[in-house]
Amino acid sequence: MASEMAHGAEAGGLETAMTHGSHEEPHASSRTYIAIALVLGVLTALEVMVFYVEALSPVLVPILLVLSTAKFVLVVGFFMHLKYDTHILRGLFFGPLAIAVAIIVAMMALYGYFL
Amino acid sequence: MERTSTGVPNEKMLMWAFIGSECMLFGSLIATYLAYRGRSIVGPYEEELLNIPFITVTTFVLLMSSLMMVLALSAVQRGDPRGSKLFLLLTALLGLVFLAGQVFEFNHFAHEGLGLGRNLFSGTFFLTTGFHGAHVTVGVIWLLTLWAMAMRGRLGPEKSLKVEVAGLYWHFVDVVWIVLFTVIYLMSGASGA
Amino acid sequence: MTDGRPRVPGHRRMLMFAALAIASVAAACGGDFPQSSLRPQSDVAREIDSLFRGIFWWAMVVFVVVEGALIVAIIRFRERPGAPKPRPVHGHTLLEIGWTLAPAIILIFIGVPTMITLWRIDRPPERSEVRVEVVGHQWWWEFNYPDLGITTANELHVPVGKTVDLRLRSADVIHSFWFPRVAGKRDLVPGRVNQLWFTPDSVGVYPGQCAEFCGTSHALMAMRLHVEAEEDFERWVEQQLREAVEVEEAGDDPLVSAGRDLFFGAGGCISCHQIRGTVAAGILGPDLTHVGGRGTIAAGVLENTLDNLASWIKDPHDVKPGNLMLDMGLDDEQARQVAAYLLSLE
Amino acid sequence: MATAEAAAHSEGKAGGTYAGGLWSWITTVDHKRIGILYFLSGLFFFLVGGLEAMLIRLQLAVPENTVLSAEVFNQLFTMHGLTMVLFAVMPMAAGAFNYIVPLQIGARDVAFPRLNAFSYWLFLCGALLLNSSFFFGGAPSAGWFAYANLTSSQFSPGHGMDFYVLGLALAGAASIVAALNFIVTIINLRAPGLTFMRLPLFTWMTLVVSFLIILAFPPFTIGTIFLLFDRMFGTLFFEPSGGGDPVLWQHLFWIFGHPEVYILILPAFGIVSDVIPTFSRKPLFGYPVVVYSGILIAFLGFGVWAHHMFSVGLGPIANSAFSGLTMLIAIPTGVKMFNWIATMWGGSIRFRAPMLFSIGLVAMFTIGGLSGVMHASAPADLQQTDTYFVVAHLHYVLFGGTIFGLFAGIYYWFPKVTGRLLGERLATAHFWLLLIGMNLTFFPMHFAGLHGMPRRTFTYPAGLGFEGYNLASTVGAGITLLAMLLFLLNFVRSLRSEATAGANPWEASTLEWATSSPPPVHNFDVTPEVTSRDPLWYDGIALPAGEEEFHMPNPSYWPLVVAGGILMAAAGALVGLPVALLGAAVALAGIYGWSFEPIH
Ligand code: HEA
Ligand code: HEA
Ligand code: HEC
Ligand code: CUA
Ligand SMILES: [Cu+2]
Repeated sequence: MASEMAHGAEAGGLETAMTHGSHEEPHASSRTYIAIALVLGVLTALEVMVFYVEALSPVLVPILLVLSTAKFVLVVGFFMHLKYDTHILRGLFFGPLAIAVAIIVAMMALYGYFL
Repeated sequence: MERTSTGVPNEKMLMWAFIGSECMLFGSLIATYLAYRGRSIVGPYEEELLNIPFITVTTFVLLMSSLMMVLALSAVQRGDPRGSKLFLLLTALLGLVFLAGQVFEFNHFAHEGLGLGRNLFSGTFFLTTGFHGAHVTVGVIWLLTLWAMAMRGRLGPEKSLKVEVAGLYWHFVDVVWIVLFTVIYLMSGASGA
Repeated sequence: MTDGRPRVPGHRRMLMFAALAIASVAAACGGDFPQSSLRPQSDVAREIDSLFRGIFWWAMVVFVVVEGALIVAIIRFRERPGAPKPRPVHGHTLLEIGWTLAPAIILIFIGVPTMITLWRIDRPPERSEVRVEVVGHQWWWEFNYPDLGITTANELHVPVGKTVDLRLRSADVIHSFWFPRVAGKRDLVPGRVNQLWFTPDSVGVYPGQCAEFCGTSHALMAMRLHVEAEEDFERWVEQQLREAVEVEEAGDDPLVSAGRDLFFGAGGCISCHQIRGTVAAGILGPDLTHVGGRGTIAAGVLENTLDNLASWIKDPHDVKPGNLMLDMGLDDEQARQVAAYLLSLE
Repeated sequence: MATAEAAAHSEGKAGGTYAGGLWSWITTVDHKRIGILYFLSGLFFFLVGGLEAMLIRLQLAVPENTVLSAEVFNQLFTMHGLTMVLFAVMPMAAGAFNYIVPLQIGARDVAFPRLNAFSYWLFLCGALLLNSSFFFGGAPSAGWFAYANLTSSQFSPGHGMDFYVLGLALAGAASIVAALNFIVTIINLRAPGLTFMRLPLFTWMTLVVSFLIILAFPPFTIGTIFLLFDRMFGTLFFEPSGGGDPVLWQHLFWIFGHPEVYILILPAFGIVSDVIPTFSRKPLFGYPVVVYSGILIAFLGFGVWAHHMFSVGLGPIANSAFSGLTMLIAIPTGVKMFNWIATMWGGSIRFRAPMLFSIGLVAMFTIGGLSGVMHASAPADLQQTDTYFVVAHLHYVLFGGTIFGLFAGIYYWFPKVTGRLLGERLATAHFWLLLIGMNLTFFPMHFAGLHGMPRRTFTYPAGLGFEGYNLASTVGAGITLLAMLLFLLNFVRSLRSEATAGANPWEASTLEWATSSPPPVHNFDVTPEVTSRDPLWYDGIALPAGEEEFHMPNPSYWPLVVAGGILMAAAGALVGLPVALLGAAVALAGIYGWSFEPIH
């Protein structure tokens, strides 16, 4: 889905791109942004639904993890534009994020979550 | 615009590096929240307090403010002063609505007997969401400053980097809330240790 | 910056007594280092010691190789007049792989014994023969034997050859329980209960000490371990189980009876101390039921003599800065009387 | 080489000279001046920390000494640790980052000059705030890692811990801001052709350390804020009676604390990686390996924190995981050692002061590293933790490693900064005295520790066998002090000597030596183009002809205003809400003044 959207942005051909004196890929169009916002809204609604569905409670956590990760990636990738930016910025964000997540998981282990 | 080795403007790189640092800040808060989940020894407990429908609404508000933010950026880049002003203001206003929701929620909890030092839930909850709220507050002030610049016609396309950097910050604050909303509210049922 | 209290030459004199006491312990069984982790006297301590010695020798190997290479390099390749310009070597893949692998292999030789020992000593003991609950206080130790119904302070008695199983907790801040001769440290953390065990294998008296900074007098939070032959231990248990009055009635020394009156009356001691079999039931300080039978007082800091007891009672902060026992304002004479009474509580 | 022309150029350029006077230092945004400020502040606090250490050693010279009271002693070792780590080593390293890194990458300044000034002033405010506690009822006295719940308002009722929290919050924020600046500077302002794999090792390690700083400090900040709330607003984070876990503090602290020790050592590793090739007249052996091992050390450094907590009782699973991960770090560190020795191998070694200290680092750090591996073995550490064995380990890595590395840097770059060389004879004497002094001070501590001497004890009884070791340590400390006095003498004398060093006195290979000593305000008249890793050795530099347009940033006092406002806000937490609000207002006003001030 993500790649389709990027494609849509190019096809839309809206030249919103701003050049900072350097080569930069085209930004997504307003329409894409609205579409993404819609998806985000839907994912949020799904999350809340899952929360209320009794039958899903055993798999609540995995589902929530998947859904919120999807939201996370959408915002970071499109709104924050990381999908189009240089790999240095991606490293700058995902490196620290990975360490932070690893530490959260380690702390959960230390406080008895996975026993 | 200064020449840079990577082609990425300095300000933008600074913001991304800062966001990396913020990952550890909120990571520590979340780690603590999880470590202490379910360990309060006196009530009121989180299950009794957290109001999912209410917070879903404010979450949605914050998500929409993120949308306004990208629209604002794209308006500034396009050189569309009307759009710039409108969307910047909307972003800030939605942020304010979110904050109002938080103030309301905190007040409500306090009324239910959840003082700051009541139990472990209160401390971890108020500090984690409070830190996020403080970030939103800074963001709102920043956005309003930009809006004021736009109102005085001082925010043309050549200044779009300022808006882009503020936008990165704002979206990150939104992303943090995506995580907090899931971890604190939606996973409250799935108690840990 | 000292809080107005007079500086204490007395403090020094007092410690000398403890020093003498320790020295005598040293002479008895520890050589020159009575508190040394390198003189193990239990299964656990021996295991740690041999693990450490293994690591030590591997470290020596690395040390000799690195320092040796360094010395050879700086001697052989020092600047000499007329020497040709050095060749610009940029690296050597095989060498890099070699000196990555060599340490890795050494680490296996260090890591595997480490894991084996760790999994042996960091789990509950196979047998649990003497159970003791240890409670850390600022700055003294409380020992309860739940199976025997004994409570004492600062001096831990255990029978030789039996596995001692300790449950450690704290009444205030974090302390760390450490008798180097018989086991490594284990912290006493408020809100948690920790476990530590060891099987002492030789009779003797071993000094130990708090090993986590716990406030002003952390340095003076010592203790003693009495590892005793089975019969001696049983005799000690019997003694401890008696209530104090029985012992105390035996003596009617005027000094003692004056001291008793002070202790239960004007001295105010009973607000903090317990003497089983009497009205004294305080819990803030150590149980004094059999304090006369201890070798040391004030957490291993003073040898238990009349003079020392008297100085302690007269001015506890002189001996131990900041400690939580109140100065009850007794004069020299009164302090001696109370001390005499306490010494009678064997 | 290119330098003579560069120097000649700078004469004619507008803005090529510094304004004088105190005000010009206060408002400076020039990376070189800020570097000097950082360094001198660090040196000052090194002396303060050293003085504290001397008092500690005085008290411990003989058993049952009464020179210091227990309360004062406990404050002294706490402040000694904090001062050395955060206010001596870090700022001295930051001084070198500031002065040298822009030169090494051929930049005119850092990416954000005013932010840079702000970092410095905020750091200074933090340092002064913490140290002022001595005059307001006593310094913190719970050790530099300040384990909860000894730090609660119940067990530390004075204001010492409040100063700890606030002072370190400021210093931490300052470090983060500075590190962000350096990340951007190094990634973005490299001269043309200066690819990542051509960066000097010191610049590389600055980059790595900057990442460590921005990632390690936040958990500590969070921990201190929890503590602040516990103390001031009655939260229960570390309060056992309310279900809080004091061990959580230990986790948060050491998630910061362990990477912090690599923050302290990696700059020193960077320095010796530049110094050893220069004085061996050979390029660094295994450059990529040395770079990658530095990155790996930093990365692994985030996964080993609980090796400071082996006695806490985390259980065998956690203990073996942290034990094993810790041991792994020996591998990349060893690789560095071996590559340095290989760099010397086949070289033509000149034993000038920077080289002496670098060799000293290799020799001494190895000892500290090996005792580190002994700690890493969890069961063995149960006997070592919280004894003088740890004190020995930490000083071998910190003194034998970091301080030696920093001195190598001081001797190496002093001519670049001042145009003057430090006297070589005094330098040699300094080196040997320091080497002897530190070994005599810290080697006996291994034995004291293994024989059962706990650390952080204001006194110890005679009869346990500690007397000899402690006396030796104290004598050693005296020798160290003497060595340091020689250094100070040399420093002052050389400052007064004639500037004869020239652009490249050591015939080194990296870019900072391509400009005059001291460099002009704008560093390079023309931005150099680099075509190799050792540009000054193997024809790796090109200076494009012609004039270049550039603007140097204006001086600004706003950074100081903002830092001062933040200091006031922090002090307000102790003094009262009005002060705090006023401080916040000043800071905010400062930020606006700053934002709308023209840069050029
Ligand atoms: C510059 C700072 C610095 C550095 C670089 C290190 C490096 C290391 N440290 Fe150290 N450490 C401290 C500063 C530092 N430390 C401080 C300040 C404390 C005390 C904090 C306090 O409690 O106050 C401490 C405490 C400390 C502890 C806790 C002790 C305790 O309190 O119980 C441990 C435990 O594992 C440890 C381990 C290590 C290890 C394994 C390394 C490794 O990185 C070392 C690796 C290096 C080598 C091993 C040498 C070179 C390698 C070779 C030549 C290859 C071959 C080697 C082998 C095969 C072994 N350190
Ligand atoms: C970079 C870090 C660093 C450095 C360089 C040092 C340097 C020294 N340290 Fe430090 N030390 C620590 C970091 C460091 N230390 C840490 C982190 C702790 C743990 C703290 C804790 O437990 O919380 C510690 C603890 C510590 C202890 C243990 C205290 C205890 O547990 O009770 C001791 C004891 O001897 C000690 C001694 C020394 C000595 C003698 C020096 C000397 O080598 C210092 C030499 C320096 C100088 C001599 C400076 C020059 C001074 C002058 C020229 C004086 C003149 C100046 C004026 C008149 C202003 N240190
Ligand atoms: C405020 C409470 C308090 C009062 C009152 C008090 N004590 Fe104590 N006492 C303590 C504490 C706490 C200790 C442990 C001190 C330490 O070692 O750090 C102690 C220790 C002792 C010890 C050493 C015990 C041992 O086994 O090491 C003796 C003996 C003693 N007290 C006697 C007395 C006498 C006699 C009085 C009355 C004159 C008295 N105490 C009054 C609190 C009190
Ligand atoms: Cu108890 Cu230190
Ligand atoms: Cu560590």
